[in-house]
Amino acid sequence: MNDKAQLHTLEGLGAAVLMTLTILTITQSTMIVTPQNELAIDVHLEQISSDALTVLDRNPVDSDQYNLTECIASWDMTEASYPDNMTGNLDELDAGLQYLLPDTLYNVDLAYIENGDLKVDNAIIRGPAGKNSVVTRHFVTLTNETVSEMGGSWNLGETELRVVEVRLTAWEV
Amino acid sequence: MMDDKGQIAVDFLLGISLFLIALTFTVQFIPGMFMSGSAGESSLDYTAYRTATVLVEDTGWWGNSTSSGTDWEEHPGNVMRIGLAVDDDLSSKLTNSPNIISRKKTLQMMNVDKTTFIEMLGLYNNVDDTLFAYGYNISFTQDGNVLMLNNTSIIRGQIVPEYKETTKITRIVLMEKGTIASFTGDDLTSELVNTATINITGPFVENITIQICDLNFTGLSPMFLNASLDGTTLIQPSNYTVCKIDGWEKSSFNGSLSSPTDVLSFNFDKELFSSSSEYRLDLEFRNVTLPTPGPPFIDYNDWNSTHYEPAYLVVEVWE
Amino acid sequence: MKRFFADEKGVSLLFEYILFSLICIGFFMIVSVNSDEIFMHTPNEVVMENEMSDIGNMMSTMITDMYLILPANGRIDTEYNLPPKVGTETYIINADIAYTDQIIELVSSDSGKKIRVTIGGIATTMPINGTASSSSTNHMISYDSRR
Amino acid sequence: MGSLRKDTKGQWIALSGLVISLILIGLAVLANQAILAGYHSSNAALEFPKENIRELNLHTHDNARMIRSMSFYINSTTNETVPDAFDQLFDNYSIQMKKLYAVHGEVVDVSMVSINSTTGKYTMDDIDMVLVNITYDDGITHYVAEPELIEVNK
Repeated sequence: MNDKAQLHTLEGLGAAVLMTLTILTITQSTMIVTPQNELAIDVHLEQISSDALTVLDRNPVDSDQYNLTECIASWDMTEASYPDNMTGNLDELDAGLQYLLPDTLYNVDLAYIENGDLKVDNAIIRGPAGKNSVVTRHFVTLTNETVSEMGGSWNLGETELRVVEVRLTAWEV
Repeated sequence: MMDDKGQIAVDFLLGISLFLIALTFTVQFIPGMFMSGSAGESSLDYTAYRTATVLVEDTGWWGNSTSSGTDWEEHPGNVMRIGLAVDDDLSSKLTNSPNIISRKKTLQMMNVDKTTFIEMLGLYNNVDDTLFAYGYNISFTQDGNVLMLNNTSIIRGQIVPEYKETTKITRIVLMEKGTIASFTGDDLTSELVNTATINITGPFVENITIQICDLNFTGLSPMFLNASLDGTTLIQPSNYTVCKIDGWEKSSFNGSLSSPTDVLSFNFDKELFSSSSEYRLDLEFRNVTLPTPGPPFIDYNDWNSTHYEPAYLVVEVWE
Repeated sequence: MKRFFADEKGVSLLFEYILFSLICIGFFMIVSVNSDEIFMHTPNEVVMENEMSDIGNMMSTMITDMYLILPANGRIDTEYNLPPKVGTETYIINADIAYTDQIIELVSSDSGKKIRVTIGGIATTMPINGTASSSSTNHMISYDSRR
Repeated sequence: MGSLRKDTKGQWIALSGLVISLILIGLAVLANQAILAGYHSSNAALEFPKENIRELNLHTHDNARMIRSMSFYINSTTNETVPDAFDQLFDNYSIQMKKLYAVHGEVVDVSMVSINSTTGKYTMDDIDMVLVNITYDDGITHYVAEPELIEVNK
């Protein structure tokens, strides 16, 4: 009888155990981390940043937080620059977005029509937009009344109304 | 067979062929493995997405043979769809206020029986006409804690299993939470020096909030001292809580007022105003003037409006 | 018996070679006969199941999203693309049973594989019907309040 | 052949090779799932312009209310009638919306149909509803609300 194989069997058993353990570790770790697929992450990000704008927009006027219209009306028209003046004097809006969108970086652009031409101003710059950034838009309408109430410098006529598109570019850090 | 050296060739042959087979597989499949790290159930992602969307952006609907409307919380027996958005027009299925969540609907959602709930929100898989309910956990959270409405924790479903793959969707909403009245220092009426008096008529379904800003300071280190109801001093935090509000952030308040622009937010337990009579609330300060004399005192019920607070809806679904 | 095991003179080197070749040939024959099943059919099944549930979810998500913005007086329609084949088969999307069962069904043409996706309570309040075949080119979901 | 049986060294190489190939098959199946997971459904959720259409609609609602109060203001300071002022302001709003949406390749049109006035006097309490046509088209999704009834006295 050749019994030399016994040692090999044990070795083999060891190897098999090691292999099984490796496979188990790999599969278990993917279970715990639950990596979502990239597109689903985009969907979620778009959803939540659009929620943030909606919540800001729909916030009742008499609540203690300024709503989106009030925030935009208070703007002094100085564009933000990176990295010295990231919030471009839109601190209220920035604080709101930061509260509602933790762990997210964002830029805010304001687009509006002035004398028939489109103007796009950078209002908040938190950095260069990442690869998987999503853009959501909301509109506010400013009048002379809202602007002067909030102390902004939009310079609107008494009977003028200006639609401003608030463009939020958000990405995960 | 006397020559043992031939065996090496056979071993080698077997070894190399198996190695080649393994290599072929590796070359074929390894690139695919690194394309995406997930091996999950994609359909669950969208079950969670749809559930959250319907809850946040839809008003819900009820109907029987004669009438229908969006106020399903009043007709729990005929509910056809569960949605939590507030609505001002009961007959239109649309809402003008997505992301604003009705308190009543949320409370009614807690009472919907389990089978109806799963069916209404589509939280099941239908395989050959047999329904397999997904595991789910739906909750509203605020500052990391589960939201309480009418002493009920707003959370439905099972505990999220630790060792299972789940998909999670978070939505930001404004939750209707009782009532709020905001006063400035000049609005507040006072009979005693340094003491603001507010009349409040009960009862309330939720805790009430009083917000005060722009107080007029007269001396050094102005302070809020205490609150009393019909002469009885109230105790923190069982009767009421106070915090300072800065935009969207709440910070703790130790009593000393630092700047006139501070916004104070008082939250009173609804149990204090349990009967439907008028209560007198005194807020005692130090070194604060309240220019408007009383009586008559300012009335909370004339000033209040619905209180909305940001909250998160978290929907988690698993097999 | 001991002699039997100790005896190393079994077959000649040539015969051993022939035997070994036979074993190898046998192995590869089995592999090649089953390869279609192992390497094509099973992955195809998985791919079909995934892709069909993906497409079902697309329909369901789109209908849900669309439902939430329906105009009170007016119409809305949206075009969408369907992959012509899942795995190796064409398929049909059936929404006709949505009203009673709250589901959208996808049926593949050859194997008759069925995948069902729920549409969360919307179908009870809005009649949803229609079928779409992956082999046709234009697909559209539309709603008209006046119909 | 006895030599083959006697030599046991190859067995584990053979077995581990088999095990590895089986594992790889399993992983391949899983990886296949992952690559294809949720492309179409994500696209539906990302591409369908739900928020854009809703925003167009809701913002028009908000604006109709704002324009109503503004046209009363204009009426009180100039001799322009309320419906005229309303028309003008609404046109102005419509042009701005058109341009802002056009930037994103979307064609929208918001136009006023009529102001509902029961007595025909266009007083503050009288104007309760405005009828507006709203259309949206991004080449894939077409949305038409004609007319959208906007209650402006809320």
